[in-house]
Amino acid sequence: MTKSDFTPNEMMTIAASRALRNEDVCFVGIGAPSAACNIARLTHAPDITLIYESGTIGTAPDVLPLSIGDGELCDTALTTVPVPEMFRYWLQGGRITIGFLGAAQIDRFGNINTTVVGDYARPKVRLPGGGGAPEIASSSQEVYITLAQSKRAMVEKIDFYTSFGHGEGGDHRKRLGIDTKGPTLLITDLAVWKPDPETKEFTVVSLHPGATREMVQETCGWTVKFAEALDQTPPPTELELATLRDLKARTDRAHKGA
Amino acid sequence: MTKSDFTPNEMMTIAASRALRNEDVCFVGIGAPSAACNIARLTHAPDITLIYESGTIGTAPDVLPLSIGDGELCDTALTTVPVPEMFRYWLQGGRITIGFLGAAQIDRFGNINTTVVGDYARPKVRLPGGGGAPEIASSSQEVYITLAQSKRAMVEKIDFYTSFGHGEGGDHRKRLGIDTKGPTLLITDLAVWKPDPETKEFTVVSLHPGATREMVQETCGWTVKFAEALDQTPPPTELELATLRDLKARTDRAHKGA
Amino acid sequence: MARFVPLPQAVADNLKDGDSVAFEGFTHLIPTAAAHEAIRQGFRDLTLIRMTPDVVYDQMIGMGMARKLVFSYAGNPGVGLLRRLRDAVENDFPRPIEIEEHSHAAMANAYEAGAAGLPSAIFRGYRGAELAHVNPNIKFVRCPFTGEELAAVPALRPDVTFIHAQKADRKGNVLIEGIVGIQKEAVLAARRAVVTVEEVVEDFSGLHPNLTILPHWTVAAIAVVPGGAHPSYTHGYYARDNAEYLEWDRIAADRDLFGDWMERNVLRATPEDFARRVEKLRVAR
Amino acid sequence: MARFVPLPQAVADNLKDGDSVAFEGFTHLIPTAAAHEAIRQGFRDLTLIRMTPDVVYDQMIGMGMARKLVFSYAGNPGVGLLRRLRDAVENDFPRPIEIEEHSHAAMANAYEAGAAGLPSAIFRGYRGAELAHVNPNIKFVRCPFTGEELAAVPALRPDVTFIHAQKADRKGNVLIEGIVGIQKEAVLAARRAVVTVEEVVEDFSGLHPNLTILPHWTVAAIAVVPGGAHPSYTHGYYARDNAEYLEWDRIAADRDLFGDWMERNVLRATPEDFARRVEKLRVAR
Repeated sequence: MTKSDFTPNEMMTIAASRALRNEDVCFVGIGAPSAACNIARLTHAPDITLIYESGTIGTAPDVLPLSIGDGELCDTALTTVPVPEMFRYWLQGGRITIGFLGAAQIDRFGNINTTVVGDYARPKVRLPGGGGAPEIASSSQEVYITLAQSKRAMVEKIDFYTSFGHGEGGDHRKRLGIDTKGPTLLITDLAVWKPDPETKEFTVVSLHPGATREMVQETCGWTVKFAEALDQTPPPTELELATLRDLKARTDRAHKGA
Repeated sequence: MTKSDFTPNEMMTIAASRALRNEDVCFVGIGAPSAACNIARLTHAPDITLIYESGTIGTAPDVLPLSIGDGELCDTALTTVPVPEMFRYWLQGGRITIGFLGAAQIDRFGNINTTVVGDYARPKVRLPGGGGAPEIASSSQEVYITLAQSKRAMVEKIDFYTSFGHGEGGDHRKRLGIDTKGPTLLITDLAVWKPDPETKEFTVVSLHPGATREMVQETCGWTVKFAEALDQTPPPTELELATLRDLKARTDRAHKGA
Repeated sequence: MARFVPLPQAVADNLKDGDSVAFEGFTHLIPTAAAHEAIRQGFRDLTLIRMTPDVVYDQMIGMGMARKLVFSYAGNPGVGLLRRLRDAVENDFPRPIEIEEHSHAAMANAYEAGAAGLPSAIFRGYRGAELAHVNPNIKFVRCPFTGEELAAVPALRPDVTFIHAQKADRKGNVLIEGIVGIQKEAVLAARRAVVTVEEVVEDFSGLHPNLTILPHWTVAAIAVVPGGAHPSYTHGYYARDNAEYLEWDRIAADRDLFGDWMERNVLRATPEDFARRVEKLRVAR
Repeated sequence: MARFVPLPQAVADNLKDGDSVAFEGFTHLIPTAAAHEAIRQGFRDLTLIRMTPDVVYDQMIGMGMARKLVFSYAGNPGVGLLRRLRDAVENDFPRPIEIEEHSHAAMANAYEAGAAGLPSAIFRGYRGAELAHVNPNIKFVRCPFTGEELAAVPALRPDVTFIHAQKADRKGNVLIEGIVGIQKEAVLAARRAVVTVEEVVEDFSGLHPNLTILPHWTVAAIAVVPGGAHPSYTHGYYARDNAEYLEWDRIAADRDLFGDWMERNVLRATPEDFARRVEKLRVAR
């Protein structure tokens, strides 16, 4: 990678934040999605509605939460609702414009595994499980996914379909009666990917500064498709980078202080 | 009726209030049931939990509400819940020990009509309808009913089964898969009635002071059964009567004041 | 996204002839001003939805605006029957009205299912109740685990829901206190929601964050109408006008008296009249 | 009717070997003290139920108390995997554990159905999700009105639910603030409920009446255990002990280290130790 003033992880978070609009109602997964959503809120989308599955609606945390139920989320929320209401009225009710997920394993069609490595009945590694993801993936109007690339994470075939993306591609969602769009954006530490309009296979549409086609392919378990007109992701602006680093610094101080 | 220091209506309310225990969780209908429940609370059952279908739990109104949603009910409640929660968690959840209903029409098996007089599609009189009563009648552990006797109200055959009591009697509830007790007590302005253990027909078990068998029969549309050992309802105590009259006077003042 | 607009515009922009519409309120917070505005604008062929249709629905039905009524208890709370509704059901005056009648439990579950984006609600209800025989929208399904038979009703999804609330903040978030009723569900179940409020505040700081709150993006339009629930009440603002409910029984009993009253108090009135009507009912805050 | 009793008695009176039990809390208000007391009393063959089993369930599973786990997300929040659970699932150590796995939506709906007295919950879920193929307690039913296929799961009805809350009043009514999670439903779904609280107050006057409140007659026993949620937090009382969650990852990674830690911090500890553990985490009130 060429020398740069920002890390691939910072670029990933910032590229993900740019995809969010001021009008979005975003169901936020913990980790990378949470950072991206809050950077969006602190830069170009101050009125974005961030929802965490613990029940906090319209939250504006000063530091990133360690878990989906930190007190900071409730303290800064417009309102906090019971968990059944969150899943019934707000997610299943179709009010979430963007469900923002991370992934332990993902395939080229945006199907996600966070359940097991190996066989379900006798797993090699028992992962935490789906949590809110199976219904976030089917009930959100669109799904964004973000993760750092690795051959362990981006695989030809996932071990377990925790959350359904585009299945085997094409109109597989429609055939299952799922009428939401599913994964429409994948942001890694190297590139921005979008599904092919027909096959729904995730295709690289933009390389981050310093990233090459080879780097993308070397860290991905399937044969990568690249868009014909491949863009370069604009590097982080000074504001974006300062905002992200301030947030991380505040977060580190707060969590060490506890 | 013999001359007395209290009215039949007062006797009805007080007799009804006596049936309630301190431990009861009572779903309160408006009108006569509401007065009886609050007299119980103000005399022998200070810790009784009164619930109104507007969502108020553990309410202790200083004056009787005109409607099931008066502000007084909320002001004095332990908590107020949304209406869907009231019907799902508290009524359907089986937590109500006594559902206390009034009636426009009732038959000998405690079936209630508050829907129409005449044919449903082309009624002679369109009544308000069931409201909460159909499920109060089936989900409360027991049902108490109170109404003033008249041939118009106590009929051989009701025009519409708004709320199911004992149906055609016997084990009719059980045959429909209803496992709650249904109507176990009927308090009128003349008598206390209980269902026959076998037939479930309401049977007079106690006459109020001044009331006679003839008076009961004359104001009832079916041939009345009387228990072999017919009790006399104890007259109101001074405390009961003073409490009821104070409550009514406070209520009148409050509602005129508005 | 909530827009703050005058009530006539909020109604004109969101309601149209033939719509299914809920003006919800459970004794508390009945959106009377919004209903009166709808009467002035003269909509026709509405399907009126409400658990507890009371005076304002009696008025709309008496004015011939309703093709159908979906409800679970139609009464003048604490007073008696609704006489304009009776005239419509018993005598087809001023026009016939179709009735879809439920229990409270069914309506509450149906709104809840609408808010939850489900096609129907499943609950333990209507056992032995005759409504199940006269309303084809009551069906029964079996629990796939226990075999128990449970009642099912279609979710309620009004084209428009109108509610009245205490406060909006400047962003258009809406806050309800006191008896919260079915209003949150009625708003979330609707395609469009219009809220009248007593006042607009800077923000909700200092108020408890677990109150019933509707985010601004769940509401189409907000109109500020102090007193807009009269003769119903607004917890913390003004008391219920019990005398008006009693008086309605007399007015609605006579077709001509009704017409005169509507002419004077609704057709020739404005949203601004509501503030005056609640002056004597104001509570200490 | 709620009885105020010491924690050891509250646990002994309400939990028994073989029970299905939920110690619920959604990051906030995790009933750690109650779980530790259950560990000290050495119950066996429990079916542990929880949406988000975390450190306390890792501890109970590591101690061999659980026959089965019903859950939707098993992780150390903000840290990673649960290593004692992994050892049980992957290596049958210290005993095999049966897994019934759901999504959050399914568990939330199943608790809700339990609270509502229904045999099952019906919702739009599990579409394309492989859990539906490995969990026989996930079925599908058809909406009787639209024909849409919907997911169904059995209602959750724990024998006992334990929760932690901020306050009880002298009558035994219980109040929860902040992130309210699934606790109200978990209590109402259970046959018996035990609540640990930070403190007992005279009454709830001055607090908002629409807060999450459980009437005293929904609770079997209340034990006062200040700090009883540590290392989780209690909104308004003390903050989350993030360092403890990070440290757990190291402890749980090693069977011997785990055993030593449990001996020192749980088996030889008391409910009274919790107050000391949260001293440095107290928040201004």
